[in-house]
Amino acid sequence: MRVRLLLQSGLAALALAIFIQPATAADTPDPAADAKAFRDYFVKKFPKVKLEDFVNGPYSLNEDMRRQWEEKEQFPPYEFALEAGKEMFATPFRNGKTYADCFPNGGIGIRQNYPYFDEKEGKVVTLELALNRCREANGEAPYSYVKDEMASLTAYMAFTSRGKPMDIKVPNDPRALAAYEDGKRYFYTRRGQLNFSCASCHVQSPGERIRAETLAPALGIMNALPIYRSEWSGMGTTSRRLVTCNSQTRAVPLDPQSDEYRDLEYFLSYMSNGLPISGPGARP
Amino acid sequence: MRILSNGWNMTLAAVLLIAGTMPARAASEADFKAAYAAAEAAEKEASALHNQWTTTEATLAAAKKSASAGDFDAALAAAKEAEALAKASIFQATSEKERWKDAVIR
Amino acid sequence: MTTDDSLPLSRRLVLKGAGAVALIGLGNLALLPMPAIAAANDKYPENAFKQKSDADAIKALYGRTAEASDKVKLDVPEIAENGSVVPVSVTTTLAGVTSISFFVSENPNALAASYVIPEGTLPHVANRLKMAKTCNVIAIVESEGKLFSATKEVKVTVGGCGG
Amino acid sequence: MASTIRVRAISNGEVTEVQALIQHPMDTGLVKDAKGDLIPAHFIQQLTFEHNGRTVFLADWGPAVARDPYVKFSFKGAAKGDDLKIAWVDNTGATDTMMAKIQ
Repeated sequence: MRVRLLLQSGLAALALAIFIQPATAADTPDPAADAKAFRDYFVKKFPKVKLEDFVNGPYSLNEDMRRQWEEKEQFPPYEFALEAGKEMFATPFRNGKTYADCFPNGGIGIRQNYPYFDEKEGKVVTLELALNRCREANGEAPYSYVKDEMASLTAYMAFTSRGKPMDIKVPNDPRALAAYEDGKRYFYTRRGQLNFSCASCHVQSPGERIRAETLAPALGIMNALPIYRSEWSGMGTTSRRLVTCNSQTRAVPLDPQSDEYRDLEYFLSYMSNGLPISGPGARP
Repeated sequence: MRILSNGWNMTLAAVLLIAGTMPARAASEADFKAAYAAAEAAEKEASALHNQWTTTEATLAAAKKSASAGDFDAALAAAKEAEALAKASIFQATSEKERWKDAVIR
Repeated sequence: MTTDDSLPLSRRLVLKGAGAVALIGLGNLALLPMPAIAAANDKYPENAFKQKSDADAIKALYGRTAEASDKVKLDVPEIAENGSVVPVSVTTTLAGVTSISFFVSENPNALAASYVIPEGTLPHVANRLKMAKTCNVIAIVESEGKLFSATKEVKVTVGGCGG
Repeated sequence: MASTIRVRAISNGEVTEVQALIQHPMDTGLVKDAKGDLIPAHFIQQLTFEHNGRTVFLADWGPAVARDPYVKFSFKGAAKGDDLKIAWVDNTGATDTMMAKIQ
């Protein structure tokens, strides 16, 4: 009986939705216009926050937490992951090659270009995916996307790009535009029993608190990854952050580096174009 | 501390939590099996839509646990609730198919 | 092992390196009601770390009670970013500081950390502590044989929307 | 194994400011792991800093000190280029020492 009641109320709401003037989603996605609107929204919402400071997430919006953060930054907890990453980056694989051979410019100072759209494959390639592909191409076992080894590598690569503006490209290729749009869809779609989308927290309520934590603005949210979270007392890759965000809204997470997550990272990174890379970061 | 409010969706989810239990007739294993199968089918559909809920999974597991302990009343109730949760997650996926565009920053 | 005879035989314990501590009679020992179990020796204060409440821990560590003093500047966050990493630091203008300790009143064991401040070391310490829940952080400074304290409450709760 | 101690000691001629970060779990013994068993207590108990054989700072720590512990203090009487010896011992008896140069 309860289930039928539910469906009736749902259908009523759906009917109502149709009468609302249908969203004027342009047919072909226009990333540049989206990015401009996205940025203007946050700059208008937080006029006092300097544009490049948005990459510091909650610390750009809360004074008390910023002080705690600045104090920690003197000797940050991600120091060990950074040094481990540097060492791993230099240690050759069994076949003598190193990560430097897989990446442009030897992997130094290139994090800001990831994720990029691979025209040959027709798919978005993120830094974490590229690192594991490099390992497999050189006969090494891939790392888990949510564990420390991957976080150390991406921490080091992010560190070598600190300060460089995020530079994500969406080529005028229908597949790239589709991937971008898929990421946008994921970002704004409500999920989980708590019925939140990424936007519910990071667009609608940045600066507000969920208990002890202050919500980070979506603008520049990718720039600080990977992050050392006091909550995990350990490093967190982009994949680990997306998986935990899902489970917090009681949605069953997808596999790390699945299409939706990579497209989401593609969309969100594009929104932060021009903002400096500040990874690896320390967060509550 | 402002609690995040998000309209009728929240009440929809809350209503589901207070799923009523079955009338007094003792549930048999067959009742449970049927309800469990229905719940699993709904959950499979939610999985196809990439929109499962962790609470559905937990309730399914609880149903199976009660069943193995022989408590079919509890197992049946849990299976019913799991089905309702799975159906709600399916409804969420379908209703959000277009509605997400309303939230996009323009 | 060079001995530090350059140090004036002041009223505090003369500190040696890893060697046995030579407890030289304190000038005004007679004045102190209790023998000065100054924390300024090298032995790990096992017993003090076992005490539950901050009062018992202070007594076990120093053998006497402290009086609040605004000369002890305790710097703690109003709301801890995360209970497992709470930056806490203390500095003081008091002279002749020999020991600084931190207590978290409602942790399973109140004493969190205790520092020996030898001659020539400045009386300020910063560290990161764990806090079980919202409660008082107490900093104790032992200056010229007397104890001074500062107390502040730190709010601690978990983060996230509890998925 | 690289040292677990990271130190930054900077002298301005008169006062040397020392910051140390140590890689250590600092387990309290009260936390359960994923399988539900208690993770045994494993924390640094004593950390000493020595300059020219003289202890300039000594820390007695309990399990309430944060994971990967950090401490900052300053002391007088050292000059650029001097050595600063850092050593810790934990409740299992494990130790690590390191010699740092004062910048």
